[in-house]
Amino acid sequence: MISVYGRKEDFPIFSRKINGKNIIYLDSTATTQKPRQVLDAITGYYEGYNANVHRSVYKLADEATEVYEQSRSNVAQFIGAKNNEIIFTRNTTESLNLLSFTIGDSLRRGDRILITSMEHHSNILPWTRLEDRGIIVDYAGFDEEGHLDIGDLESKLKRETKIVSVTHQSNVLGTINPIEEIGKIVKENDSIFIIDAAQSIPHMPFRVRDEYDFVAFSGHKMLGPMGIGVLYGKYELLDKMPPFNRGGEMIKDVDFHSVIFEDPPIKFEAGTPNVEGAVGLSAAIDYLKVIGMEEVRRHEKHLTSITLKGMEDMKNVTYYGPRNVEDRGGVIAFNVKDVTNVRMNLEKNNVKLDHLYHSHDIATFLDERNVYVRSGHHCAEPLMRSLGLSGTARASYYVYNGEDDAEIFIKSLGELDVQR
Amino acid sequence: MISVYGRKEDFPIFSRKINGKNIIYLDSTATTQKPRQVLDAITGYYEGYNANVHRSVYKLADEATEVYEQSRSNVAQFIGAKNNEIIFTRNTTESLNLLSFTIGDSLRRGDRILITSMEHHSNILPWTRLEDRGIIVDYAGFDEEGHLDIGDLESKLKRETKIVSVTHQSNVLGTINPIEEIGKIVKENDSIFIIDAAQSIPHMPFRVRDEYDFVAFSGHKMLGPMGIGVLYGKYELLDKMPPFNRGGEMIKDVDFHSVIFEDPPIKFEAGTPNVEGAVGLSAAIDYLKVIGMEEVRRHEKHLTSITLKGMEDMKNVTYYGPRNVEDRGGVIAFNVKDVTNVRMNLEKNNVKLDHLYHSHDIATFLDERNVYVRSGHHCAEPLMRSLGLSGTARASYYVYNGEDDAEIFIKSLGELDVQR
Amino acid sequence: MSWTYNDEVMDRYQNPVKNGRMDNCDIKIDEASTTCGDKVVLYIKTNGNKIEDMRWEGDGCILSVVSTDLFCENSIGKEIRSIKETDDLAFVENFPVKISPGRINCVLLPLRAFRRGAKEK
Amino acid sequence: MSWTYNDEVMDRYQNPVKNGRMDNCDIKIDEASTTCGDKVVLYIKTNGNKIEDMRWEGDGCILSVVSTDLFCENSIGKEIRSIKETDDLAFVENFPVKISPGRINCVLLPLRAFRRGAKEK
Ligand SMILES: Cc1ncc(COP(=O)(O)O)c(C=O)c1O
Ligand SMILES: Cc1ncc(COP(=O)(O)O)c(C=O)c1O
Repeated sequence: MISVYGRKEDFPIFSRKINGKNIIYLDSTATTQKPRQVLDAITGYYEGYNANVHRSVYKLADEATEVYEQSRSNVAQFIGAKNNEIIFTRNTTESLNLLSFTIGDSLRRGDRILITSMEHHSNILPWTRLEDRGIIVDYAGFDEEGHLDIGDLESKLKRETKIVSVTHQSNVLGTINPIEEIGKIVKENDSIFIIDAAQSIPHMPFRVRDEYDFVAFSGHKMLGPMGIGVLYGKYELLDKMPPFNRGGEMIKDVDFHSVIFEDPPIKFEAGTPNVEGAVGLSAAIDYLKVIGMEEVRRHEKHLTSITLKGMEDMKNVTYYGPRNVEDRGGVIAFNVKDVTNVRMNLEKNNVKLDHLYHSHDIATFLDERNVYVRSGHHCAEPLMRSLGLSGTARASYYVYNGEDDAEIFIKSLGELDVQR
Repeated sequence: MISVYGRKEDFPIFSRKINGKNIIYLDSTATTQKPRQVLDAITGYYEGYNANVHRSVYKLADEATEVYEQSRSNVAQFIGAKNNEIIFTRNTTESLNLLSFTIGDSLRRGDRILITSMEHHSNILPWTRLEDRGIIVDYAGFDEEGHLDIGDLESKLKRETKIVSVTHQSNVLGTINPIEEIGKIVKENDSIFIIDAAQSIPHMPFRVRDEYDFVAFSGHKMLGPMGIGVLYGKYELLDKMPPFNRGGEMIKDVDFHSVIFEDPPIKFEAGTPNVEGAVGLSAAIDYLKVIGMEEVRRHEKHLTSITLKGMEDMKNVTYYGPRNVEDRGGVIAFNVKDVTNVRMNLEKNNVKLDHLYHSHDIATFLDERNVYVRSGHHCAEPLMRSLGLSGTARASYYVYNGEDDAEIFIKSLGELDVQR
Repeated sequence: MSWTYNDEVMDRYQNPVKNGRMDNCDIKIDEASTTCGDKVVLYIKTNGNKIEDMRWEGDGCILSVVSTDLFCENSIGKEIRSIKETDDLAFVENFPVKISPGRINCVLLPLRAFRRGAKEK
Repeated sequence: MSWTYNDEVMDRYQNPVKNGRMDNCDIKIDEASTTCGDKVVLYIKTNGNKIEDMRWEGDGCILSVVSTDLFCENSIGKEIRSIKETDDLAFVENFPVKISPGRINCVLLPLRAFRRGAKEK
């Protein structure tokens, strides 16, 4: 059970003081801090048995290969997949690009891809990349509270829709999408179903289901090191797919003008793999397993409740996304009305309008108080446009945050709420 | 100046004993061991100022962005390039694939790509990938001692040859190719000149020249962490190229069906970058700079001389590649004749022939003596076919190896030379 | 409790002196920072190669608004070329408060717009 | 000083007992491990569903050669199906010396070839 003060003692960065005060890190949606256990696993790997993996017969290389494949198996178990369905990539972005450059490139003119208006750029641009070739990208919308509009999704799911790719949890609205339900709808249409799980697998229990063809996520967003990501893929699909990058390690046989590729997942891992990253991610998973993913989710819901309540009590603060914490993760995008501003609004023909503080100003204001939130469009510009905004500030929680962080955040925000 | 006993004290892995004896690591061509300084940089980053980079305004993110860009600048300086010409990738393989999926994909039927018969799979497969589309891949050969046949290269350089991609140093033969001279020849033909520097930048002084359009290398082969690689590209070329992977960070503006990309190098770095990897690589470069790259090269030449001499004194050992250490790096592929073997040779119509120990058996024999060499085809099957071999054993040196390592290696190999 | 932004900055943010449209201007520059959502229009009245007056309209963060307003005021009487040649670093250092690296682009917004759009005749 | 490979292994490597072509065989299996360069041909004489004799020809590493030679000898008199069902791990454990993980495929070469090529009639 996580104490209400979080698990800061495991995370060396939180012993740092800035201007004599603690760091309140509220940007885990962008990247997470690392526990000692993960750092020790990384150093332990390099100090103990670092070597290049596969196809070599000396002791260190045996050990490195074993730890690399054990890490793969740990990832597989964590999400209920088979070992040979786990491909190590750099990050979620690369996992989704791998799909774009393989199954995406096999689509034909007139085929459609269905995504949602709440996607991160990483689940938009790999698909719009194909528009040049006459593939059509459709967007399912969301309602005022930020719930995905399932009716809209169903109506946009056409016979030509070959791929449906949906975020499990929005990195802005926090909305948790009902992927089991969506999976069934997608499979009735015989489309390939892809899940961007960058914001869900780190924060809640997750098991792959028969309806899920591919699932993408990032190590650095779940206490693991940067530079390692995962693509889960159903084996029979992986087996039929062409490889993406080509080079060392991923072949059975190469001649001057011909090649036979390895079986999945190795077929998709060209070049020297990031063994360190795999080992670090595996240690992060071990850390999360000790807490328990139900507990991680419960803890974040608790901090989110406190935060939403605090914001609801403020005069000039608006937050986005579902009101009900059951429907959302621990990421809260918000804005603050600037009641002092008297300038005219250019776009609305110089009519005086509610004026919002720029999100960067909010972030700087909080930065002064050692509270670190993100600001801007959060790599989700189409979502911002749907909301009619150019940006928001965003706070997000993880296992190391405690009630104290939520309280300091709310107190600091309160100072902006009543500024002048 | 490196002592003749190498710099093992900086490398924690060398304090490990296996079966009570020291590790003789001779596989730096595959991947290198890491000094304390690099491990400290990695942990220091995570313990001090880990955050996602770019476009965010709080203290930790500022620091992370700064250290990421400083690392880029350190890499740039190390090879004499400009900061915005350095793209961080995963490894050499990905750097070369980036080129295949951008400039490669822009080639037309009948265009040609010229490589050599001594390339690593990572500088073959990204190019043969294009053969399906009617692009022709030519191979320049090498002579008996493993020198690139420049005449052959010139004769295969045709008007249709749009790309020439050559390894600076072979990872099997050790041959150092005269890239300045090749660069001039290639530029007279107006082709794009790409250098696979995976085995040269870690081992000798290297400065980009006007003739070099792209240069690829890997962090893990030069004391840096796994999961980080580099592609140098001439800015005006990078600027004209389309991006490769698409997603977060690499855009200026995204709308539902349109996108404006960032300028290079960010345009080519989709998703959360591997800041840790960049920081670790930068620390590795600092470490190498203290030694000095001339000294690294001198040291490796010295160890190579001892080794070649030792092998020349053996009855049954053959090594491959140039005899003159000025023309080769510290990587020595070799085989051992098995004088005890009386079986018939299948392929030569059951004629008794010189029989070689299988390279895996050589590696296992040495592994017993804690001497770690690689065996097999070294991801260079076309090269192996050119040599008429199915594999070789391979020993390679780096800054941590000393004369002691070379001597123990030669002594151990001597025991196989005279086996039974 | 307050912003690090000092009173000079906050006063100007709330009551900018050069905010508002200018009719009959000689140069009009539309600048939008797609990544920040800032949108600014510069209106410039010239006298030969010199700036006679400059005003702005639009919206942005405190730093870009204040920087733009100051820029309009400080440019009056200066030569177009000399403004364009202002060093980025010097420009940021002249700003009335210290800026964190992540916010430098906010302050540079008006100078960049000017460089791009203010052509000498 | 010597190989970990014990004398049993080295003797068989140097003087294999089942090496050499077999004319009039019932089944011939060509196996090549592209990654290792090993090339082996299995010649099998059957009697119903049983193995009457098996020989091999080719070249490989010590482990694959010895494993193949032992496999030929030990298979005589066994049923094709029961050989095919041999567990990989048990097969490796039965090998006369302990094998490091990187070499397991060498030992498994003959069993894999047999599984792929020995069809029951
Ligand atoms: C010459 C050469 N090129 C490319 C590579 C591929 O490097 P990486 O596996 O780091 O992508 C290697 C690594 O062995 C190499 O030796
Ligand atoms: C929902 C979602 N998808 C994809 C990504 C991209 O992740 P990465 O940058 O690790 O590739 C993110 C990261 O912000 C995200 O929140």
